[in-house]
Amino acid sequence: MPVMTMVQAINSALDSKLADDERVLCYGEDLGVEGGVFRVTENLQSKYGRRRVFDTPLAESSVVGTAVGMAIAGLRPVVEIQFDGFVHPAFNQIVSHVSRFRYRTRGRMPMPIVIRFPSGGGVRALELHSDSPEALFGHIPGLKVVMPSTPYDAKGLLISAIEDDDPVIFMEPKRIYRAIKQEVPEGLYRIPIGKARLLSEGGNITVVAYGAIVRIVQQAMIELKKESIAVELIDARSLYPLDTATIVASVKRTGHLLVVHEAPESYGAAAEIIARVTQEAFYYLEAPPARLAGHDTPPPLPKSEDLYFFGPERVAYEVKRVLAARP
Amino acid sequence: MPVMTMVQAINSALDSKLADDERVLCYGEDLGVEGGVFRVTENLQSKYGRRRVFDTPLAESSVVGTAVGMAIAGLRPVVEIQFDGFVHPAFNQIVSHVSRFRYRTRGRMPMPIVIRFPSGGGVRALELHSDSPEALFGHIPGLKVVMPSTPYDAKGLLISAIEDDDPVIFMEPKRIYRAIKQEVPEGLYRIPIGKARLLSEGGNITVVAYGAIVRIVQQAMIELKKESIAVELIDARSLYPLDTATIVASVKRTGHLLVVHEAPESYGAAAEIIARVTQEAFYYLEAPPARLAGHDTPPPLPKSEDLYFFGPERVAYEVKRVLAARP
Amino acid sequence: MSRAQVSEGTLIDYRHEDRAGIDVASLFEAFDPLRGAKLSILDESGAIVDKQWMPDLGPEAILEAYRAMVLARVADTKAVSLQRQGRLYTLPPNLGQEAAAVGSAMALEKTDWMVPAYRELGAWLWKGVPLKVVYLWYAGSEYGNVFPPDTRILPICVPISTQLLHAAGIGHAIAYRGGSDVVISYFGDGGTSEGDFHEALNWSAVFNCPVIFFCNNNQYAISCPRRDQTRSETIAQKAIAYGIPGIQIDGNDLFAVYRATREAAHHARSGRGPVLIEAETYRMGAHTTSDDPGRYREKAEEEAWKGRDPLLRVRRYLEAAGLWNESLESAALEDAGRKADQGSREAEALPPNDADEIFRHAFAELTPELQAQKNALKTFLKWKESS
Amino acid sequence: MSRAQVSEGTLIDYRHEDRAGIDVASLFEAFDPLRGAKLSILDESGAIVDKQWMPDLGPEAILEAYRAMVLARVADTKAVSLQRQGRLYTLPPNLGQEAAAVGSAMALEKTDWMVPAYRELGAWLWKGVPLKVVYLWYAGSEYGNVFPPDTRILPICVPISTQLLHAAGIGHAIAYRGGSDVVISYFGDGGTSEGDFHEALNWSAVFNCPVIFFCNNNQYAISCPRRDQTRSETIAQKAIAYGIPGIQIDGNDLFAVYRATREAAHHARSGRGPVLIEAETYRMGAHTTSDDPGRYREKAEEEAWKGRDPLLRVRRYLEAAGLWNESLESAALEDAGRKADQGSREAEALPPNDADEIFRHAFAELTPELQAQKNALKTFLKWKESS
Ligand SMILES: Cc1ncc(C[n+]2csc(CCOP(=O)(O)OP(=O)(O)O)c2C)c(N)n1
Ligand SMILES: Cc1ncc(C[n+]2csc(CCOP(=O)(O)OP(=O)(O)O)c2C)c(N)n1
Ligand SMILES: [Mg+2]
Ligand SMILES: [Mg+2]
Repeated sequence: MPVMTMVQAINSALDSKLADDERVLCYGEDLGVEGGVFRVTENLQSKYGRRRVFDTPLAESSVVGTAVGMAIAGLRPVVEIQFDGFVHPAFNQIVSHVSRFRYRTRGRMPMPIVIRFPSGGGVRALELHSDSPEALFGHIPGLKVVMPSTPYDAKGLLISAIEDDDPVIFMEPKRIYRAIKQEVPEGLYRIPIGKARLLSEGGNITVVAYGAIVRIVQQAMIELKKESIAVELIDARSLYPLDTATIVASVKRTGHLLVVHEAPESYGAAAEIIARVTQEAFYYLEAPPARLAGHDTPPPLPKSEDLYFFGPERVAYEVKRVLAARP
Repeated sequence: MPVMTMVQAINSALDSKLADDERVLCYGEDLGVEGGVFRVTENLQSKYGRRRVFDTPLAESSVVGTAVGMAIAGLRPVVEIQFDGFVHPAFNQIVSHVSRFRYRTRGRMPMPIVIRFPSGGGVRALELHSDSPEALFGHIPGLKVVMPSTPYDAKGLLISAIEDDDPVIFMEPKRIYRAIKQEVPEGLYRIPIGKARLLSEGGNITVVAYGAIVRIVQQAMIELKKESIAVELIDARSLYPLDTATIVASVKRTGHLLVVHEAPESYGAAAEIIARVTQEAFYYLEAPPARLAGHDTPPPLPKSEDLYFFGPERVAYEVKRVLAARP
Repeated sequence: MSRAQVSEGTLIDYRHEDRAGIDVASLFEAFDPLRGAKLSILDESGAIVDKQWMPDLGPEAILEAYRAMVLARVADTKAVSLQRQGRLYTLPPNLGQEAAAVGSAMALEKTDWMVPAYRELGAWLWKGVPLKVVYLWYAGSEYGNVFPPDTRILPICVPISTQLLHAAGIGHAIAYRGGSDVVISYFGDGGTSEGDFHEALNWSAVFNCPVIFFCNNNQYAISCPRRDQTRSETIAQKAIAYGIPGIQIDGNDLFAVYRATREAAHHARSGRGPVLIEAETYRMGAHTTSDDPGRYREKAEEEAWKGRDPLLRVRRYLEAAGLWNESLESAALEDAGRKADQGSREAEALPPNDADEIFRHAFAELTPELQAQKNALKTFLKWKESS
Repeated sequence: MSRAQVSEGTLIDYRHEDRAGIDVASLFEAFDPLRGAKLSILDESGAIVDKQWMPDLGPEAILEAYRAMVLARVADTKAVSLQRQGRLYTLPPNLGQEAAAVGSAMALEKTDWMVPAYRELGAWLWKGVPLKVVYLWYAGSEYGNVFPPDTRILPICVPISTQLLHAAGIGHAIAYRGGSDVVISYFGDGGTSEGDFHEALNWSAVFNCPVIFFCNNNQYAISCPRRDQTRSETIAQKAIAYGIPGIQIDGNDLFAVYRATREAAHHARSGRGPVLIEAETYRMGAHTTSDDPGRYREKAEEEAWKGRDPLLRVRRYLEAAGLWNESLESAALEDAGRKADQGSREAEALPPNDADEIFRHAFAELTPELQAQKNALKTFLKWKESS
């Protein structure tokens, strides 16, 4: 089986679906000739032609708005926004149309659209290249929101997303675009959207993370193990739908919960996870469920990045704080 | 003291600040000649002239984007978006600039901007005229987010918002624009942003609400009282900053929490409130903190509105459910 | 145009009647908006003032168009009056814009796509939307967005000008597949100010999408007059920014609307890309039933436009041609009234929605979140009933 | 222009030298983009090819402009090389666009506002931004957005074309106060496709805001060539959509840039509203230091543009006029090198930020949320140090 980075795995998913389904188109800024600023779409245009894989004018509202029209006309557009911070010009089309057309038309005009973009910080990038807007999309009814943490998941989830009859916001943790190599099958396979992955069972605490943060928690776990602290690590994978059942089952076993993400804390995804867990596993909780998240500021520029984006040490520290909590 | 509806109280706040401060401008679509589609800005143009109170082209990104420039040039724009659902074309300007300019420039270019709009459902309106996007704004670092529930608060909070050196999203619960009349002082007075209001002290449960929902909870309380259930009702008033201290203090007294809002449940404001309360009052909680919120669908059109937007009965029912919870 | 398939088959099929002879470029060159030109064929008295551009429409076609305008007006008037009685919710009256709606719709083929804004009732009806469905939308039902199969029309679009990108996308999909359909998308003078207007025209031009951007310049965006919306002399000249043809026409002139749309469709269909049409008309009624135009415009202005009524001049034309008279007019009004009554009765007969319905279609399959929310609602409703 | 206040006082004050004689309308009429006209004054050989429009700039002014272009080039080259050494982060090279930057900036007054995109280094320096501050931005510090007091410039703007609305807003504020300042805002050919471009020009036209929309058409938006960005022949003609003047100029021609900007400023300053300038230039380097143009354009094209280097032709002009020679060139390069070294040293001397700094300026006063987050971070950092 070939070994791939996440960039290659995503490319492979797009390649497989372009080959598989004539209705699939890929487009966005600099995605065709150039193969994307991260080379995620490399070689796809030369393979599938300019009609199916193409560069667009510099206009994100167009990229998403035309996808709505294409979906209505029976196509399955997979569009790319160049960076997290540039999804906002398309926000109106997403909120007003992508997410609502099926509901609006009583199922007559579904929106099989995937909106892909590299997300998150930690890569010493310019302003608005380090944002993590997943909670915004999670709150918009009608969208599915997905973020993989491994090449294997990335490909399987993206194929599911493209085959999904509903719109999927597919967020790619750019920090680990090339950080992890993994065996990834060629051809088509699916990972269901809405299922979390339990990475390690048996422990004193449940830690829920997703995207690039999963790896940081795994690094923290090595240190924690030395102190005999075992973690049940859950990769949420999908923020909406959220696999509450898997998380709740784990918390019922461990009695402790820490949710970790790099997006700003207030009104972030951790709040939602904690609200669900306290609703469904309240009597199993031995300590206040906690969160470790980005600060309520914009991600600072590279010079201060390391103060904003935490590493394994901070995760380990917060795990221990949860475990040490006493009334 | 004059008796005012919320529409009149907001008009009075704008009037007072226009009179008080030459740097204040009010603009938006149909806000000048017409006085706004809800007549919130009635007579302001004739009083302060077309330079200070004016109609704009039909372009929300412009309305907000020019406010950024005006703020940099030393003005204090108070802009109106015609309806909740039309704030999204301006989302990029809000996320990328309004919320970030102070941080970006190390305080040199603050954004004393107020973005006002009527929000929420229950008025039998067209699509995209019934949305409640407060949690989206709560998650964007750099914004303050406010929603009054009475005419008195509306005026005092709006004056604070206009005088605030940071940007404030000022959401007006259109459902109660004219539903409540109250004595409201003429002239200037302030209600601090970030302070919740405890409406009733002493009870078996804390209910947190804001905007139009406060009134519905109050109606439910009348019924609940008959069953000897007393509620500590808190009007959050400000979603960001959120007055965690007041809420936590109440939950410590009551041991029970229900958060109520009409926005969709998942990734909504109730999750944030619950996450904070479980963090800070965990050992005082006697039952799982609960939420009553809108469904994870768009608000349906008027014909189904009553199935989506709950009334006092449902609130009472959920209060009793929280109180009846057993392990 | 193959109207035969949509209506009752009383019409000639004039699909090809004026196709061959069209010299598209010459229309758009002859009416260069920068030189102040404006296409106008039928004047207020019912006379043909520009024979060169008069479309080759047979009597039946013109009669059918007139009846369609009458139906649009009667159905619209009915809607406004039902709204006043509290039987419909807020809705946008169409009064005065019937020629622009019907004339543009009749210039297209059944297989072409229509992307509405919200004030083109006559076009939707021509396209095959049942009156019942229109009234359902006005009645606050999502079933107002459900059309008969193969009716290539999108629902009313509330957020201004966002629909233009959908039109571009449909046009793009047509071009991708090598089809020969075209798309017509409607919007208002106010709609030209939104960024999406700009993006949709630019995209369509770049990718040569077969889209007709049809602007109903009715002089107002709610209270904002056209002159305060943009400083360009015409809206048509905005086409120059995209390197595409733009034309200003009398939007209250059925023949000018038909002719311009037909040539734009031919232009688009033959792979030459999008066209911008500015149809000058007037919103004779309120913006919506919640609006009071008295707050922002003069009665005198409204009066002046009454003389330019788009129905009146076709009627005069038909009468002069001996094709119409008082009794035909009464019959047409009566017929339209019957249809409107029936449509509104059918709409009112729709039962109220239940809890299942408001969760349906959020996704192809309910998410666990929605399933839980639905259960909670139904449990509550059951409890409520039983208590 | 009162450059005296910004620079070291070696310059003549040419504030009024060509003001009186300007007939603004005639420039914009003479160079109608629809007739394919393009303002070009200084050709590649250094010859003046259009004497009529040659601005009345004295030798000192031209020498200063040339030195400013040299400084921009040297400072930019330095930045790129520091980036390659890992001492700066991703940055957008300016190579080839120096005339557009310096020529436009020097046409304005000190009290005018400048609203950058991110590729106008020469303009920022002229405006008074210290090199240190520029390097700080490239070094990933927010202090790269902090300018000396009274320097009327906004920070680099990352989201494309959003800054144009800020320019419109500043222009609106100036008009509101009855001031006579103008605003210049920069953007690229790619930037013309965003909705905000359209909205900013429309708003400025409607409210007569004194804004110069200066498009650096450098033929590419990352990999997307100009012809795929929009179908209009020129970007200048997009002005017609807003009823304002638009002009296409040779953006590598210092004199054309200066002249057009100066007349646009006069137009705006005298209350006639915004102007759109399309400066045709070429991005001789990569889009950013992370970009590889070899993936999307031909070497031959790059070679062709080398002959049109904006510095070269001014140098030839000055040499022909006996105002420049090899040794002055060396001295200028050396001086620029010294300044760049010093700026980069100063930037590198900035100490790293601490925990307090990253919370500062989120709001005027820290919210309780931020206070708690800051406390948590500091507690952790203390714990980390101690363990
Ligand atoms: C994005 C957006 N902003 C604001 C509104 C509110 N609104 C509804 S119609 C309208 C005016 C539209 O004017 P125009 O485009 O000329 O069309 P007309 O109503 O005249 O047919 C406005 C401002 C909206 N529907 N969408
Ligand atoms: C809204 C937005 N979308 C995408 C980007 C990513 N991006 C940065 S520069 C650029 C191309 C800009 O081209 P142009 O406007 O011609 O300016 P140039 O870089 O050529 O100076 C793109 C797509 C961005 N910064 N902002
Ligand atoms: Mg209009
Ligand atoms: Mg460019």
